[in-house]
Amino acid sequence: MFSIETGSGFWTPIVWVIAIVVAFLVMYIIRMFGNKTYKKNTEQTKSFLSGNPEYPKEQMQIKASNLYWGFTQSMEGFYNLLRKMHTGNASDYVLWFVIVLAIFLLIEVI
Amino acid sequence: MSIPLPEYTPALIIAIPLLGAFLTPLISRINDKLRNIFVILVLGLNLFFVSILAYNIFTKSAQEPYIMKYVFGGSQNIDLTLPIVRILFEVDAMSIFMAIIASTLMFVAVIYSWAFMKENTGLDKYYTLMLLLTAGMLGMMLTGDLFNFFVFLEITSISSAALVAFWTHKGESVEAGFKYILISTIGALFVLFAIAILYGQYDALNIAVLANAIQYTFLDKIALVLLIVALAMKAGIVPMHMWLPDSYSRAPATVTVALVGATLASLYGVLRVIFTLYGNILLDPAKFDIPVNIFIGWLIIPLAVISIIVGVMMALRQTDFKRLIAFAAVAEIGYIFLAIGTGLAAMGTEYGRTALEGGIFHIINDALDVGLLFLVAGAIYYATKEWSLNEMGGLARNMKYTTIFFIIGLFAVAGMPPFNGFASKLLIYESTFQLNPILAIVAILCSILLLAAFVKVFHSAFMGPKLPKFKDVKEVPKSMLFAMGILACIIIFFGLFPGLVLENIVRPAVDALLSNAQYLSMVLGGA
Amino acid sequence: MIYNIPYIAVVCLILIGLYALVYKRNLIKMIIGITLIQSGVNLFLITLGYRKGSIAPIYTSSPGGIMALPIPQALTLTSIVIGVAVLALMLSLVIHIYRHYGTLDVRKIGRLNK
Amino acid sequence: MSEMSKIVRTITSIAFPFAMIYGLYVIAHGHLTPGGGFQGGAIVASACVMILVAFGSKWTLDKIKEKRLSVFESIGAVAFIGLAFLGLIFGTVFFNNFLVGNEYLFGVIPTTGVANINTAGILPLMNFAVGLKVIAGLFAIVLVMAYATTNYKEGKK
Repeated sequence: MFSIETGSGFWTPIVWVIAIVVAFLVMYIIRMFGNKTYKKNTEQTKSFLSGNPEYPKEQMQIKASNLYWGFTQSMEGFYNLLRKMHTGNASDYVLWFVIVLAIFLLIEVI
Repeated sequence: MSIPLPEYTPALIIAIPLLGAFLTPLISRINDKLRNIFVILVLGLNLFFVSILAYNIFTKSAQEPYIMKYVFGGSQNIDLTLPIVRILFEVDAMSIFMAIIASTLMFVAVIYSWAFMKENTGLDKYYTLMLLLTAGMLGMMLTGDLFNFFVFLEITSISSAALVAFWTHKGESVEAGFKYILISTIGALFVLFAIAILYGQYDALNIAVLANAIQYTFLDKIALVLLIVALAMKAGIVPMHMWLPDSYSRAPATVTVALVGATLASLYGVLRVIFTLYGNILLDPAKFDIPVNIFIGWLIIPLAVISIIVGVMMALRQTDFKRLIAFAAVAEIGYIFLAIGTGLAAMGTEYGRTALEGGIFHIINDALDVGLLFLVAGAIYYATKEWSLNEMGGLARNMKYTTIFFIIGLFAVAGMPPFNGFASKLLIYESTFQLNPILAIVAILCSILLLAAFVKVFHSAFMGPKLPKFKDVKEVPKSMLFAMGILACIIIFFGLFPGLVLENIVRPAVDALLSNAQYLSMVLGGA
Repeated sequence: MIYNIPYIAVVCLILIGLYALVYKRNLIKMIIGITLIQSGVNLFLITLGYRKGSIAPIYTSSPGGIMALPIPQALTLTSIVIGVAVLALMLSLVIHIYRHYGTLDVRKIGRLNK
Repeated sequence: MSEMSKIVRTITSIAFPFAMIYGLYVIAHGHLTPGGGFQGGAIVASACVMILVAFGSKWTLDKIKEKRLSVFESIGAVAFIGLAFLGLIFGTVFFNNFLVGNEYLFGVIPTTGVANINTAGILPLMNFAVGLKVIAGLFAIVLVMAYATTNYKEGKK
């Protein structure tokens, strides 16, 4: 009921759920050892940026297009290829269909 | 044990949404609220009939494959081997499996539309098209006649294209709708061409009769390629996937959920063509020099791998929320096709069967996960009127429930362990590893990248400081939360009880696909 | 040979239609391309139902003799009906596209290209 | 679309009834001769479009509202599906031709080679339903398109 066999292994979500519950318990216990001097609405809660002033909220938010900058930069060539592929032109969509159809027909008939 | 149902239930499943579709404009002249209730009732009734029928078929096909046959407009006992033309519905475990997905998605979409589409005008046409789309999808899944399949395919395309372009005040929506109808029509016309080739040779349109007679001649090969390529294009396989992000991202969120169902209906068409229509050829590979199943399997696998890679890589650098999910959906379709290809190439072995089980399990998981994510994207659009991730931030502070639903969808779609996506992906990984380790490695790597793509969404939309411009953003209305909740509950249920789902729903469907001889004998009768 | 001419015409029509779809930039011309493919497929279906020396399948005061099988004709009619719906939808979408973009050039309307 | 010249309008007024009658004939004899609901409906709709072209969209829109047409369209579709459901009720099978055998309404079983309009059961009724839907639907499409293009030009000026 819970587990599935994959032929060479098996998967039981209940074990995983128990593991997650245990992990949360451990986390909670560690958290209990934390410092109890934390007070809300005091200087303590303000973020500390090595003494620099805090920017306005809009500038603190990292934009989605800046995330994974290194990854996209290193895959530049592949992404250029993909960008060339996605022209947004309806004729090209049909052209791709014709190309795939032609390749499949050639392989299949031979 | 099965629940007694009238024997005309398959016809009712199509007829109820059709009748509802044409009554909707008349009812909407009376009252708008009444119309919404009416549409929800119609789809609820439909879901009820589909579920009961599914229960019956799954229990009956636990021992051996069972097919429910329904002949339209005449006597139920006919000899199909004579050149008689009758429209038949042949409902086996696979078709009803897909029908459950389609009707659940449509039901959820209609509940969600109550609040989501409230401010739009012309909603009578919207609901009419939604019901027509339901009828078209269910027709594609239940029919046993190839030409009828084409007709329902066109009904699905036309109604969904009109729905994609429903926000006609936005140029991009109309553009996406035009691209969608262009691609769908070309696909459907080539499907019709292939059907005509088969009809010209064997003088029959019924799938079982054709499958019984098929010889795999030169023309049959052409028809097979035309059917697979055209239907795969409608299912959104790279490099013929470009229409998919366009139309998914610019349609209203409810329509996108319906489109997921329409895409999977085309995928069902591919499965039906390969495993049933050409099933006799595939199961008898000794007839030819190269075994046909390995040949077709290895034709599909490269396309599937390219789909996974391109879908994931494009998803990583998207900044438009719905477009990102759409590319993830392309990758998910790639996983399903990878499983189908592996199942074909390794037909007859133990892991080939495991691959097919994983693929078919992944169909339902894909529909649920991607559907939930699109609904979340729609909720964010409803609250902020923004598509772009660059403009969002800190929404978790105002939209708690939506955030929870997004986290569930994120983990499920990326295949994180206790959720349903992992169970099906594990089956796919294990079986592809035995066919070729490289395929499994690519699949696992891309799954991790998919998680990365959604973590990016999570970070940029939900985390971060509360932005001043979203100060007044509120949680979305209850009907939308309820619709998302239904999908989230099913996802968690499937995640916790994968064995139950696999045993009772997926296995009968796989059996139905693989046991071609029983299919033919049960439909053709007599023999 | 003479009986193969319809099939050659079918292939020609479909190829011309695909050519128009791929190389023509005007949306209306692309729709014409779709219609050409549709005509090709319809012609193919109708040709399959042809039988030499047969008469139209109408029972009313028929002179007798072999009748052509009406199934391909019925299929063609259904396909034509669907074609009308598709054509109407596409043309109305083109009207909307022209309103929003002010052009019918397929390269200029491709805004969804990231 | 603007109004055309007086000659065109006069000829249209003369030709319109003939086209109309021909279309209705094709619908009514759908079960006996080639044609039927869709074909006849298309003929009637083209007759209506002829009026639209000759008299201009403004004049036509004053006479016929698009909303009323869509009601007729729905009625046609509901009648079609309703007949199929009646087959389920009277004959236990969806789309059953339950009218065959009665002598009053299209129920006569025909003898070969003789044209008799009172035959074919529910087929003529379905033809009427489809005809109604096609007339209303096609005319509504062309009407809306004409309206859209007119509006666009006026907006530009």
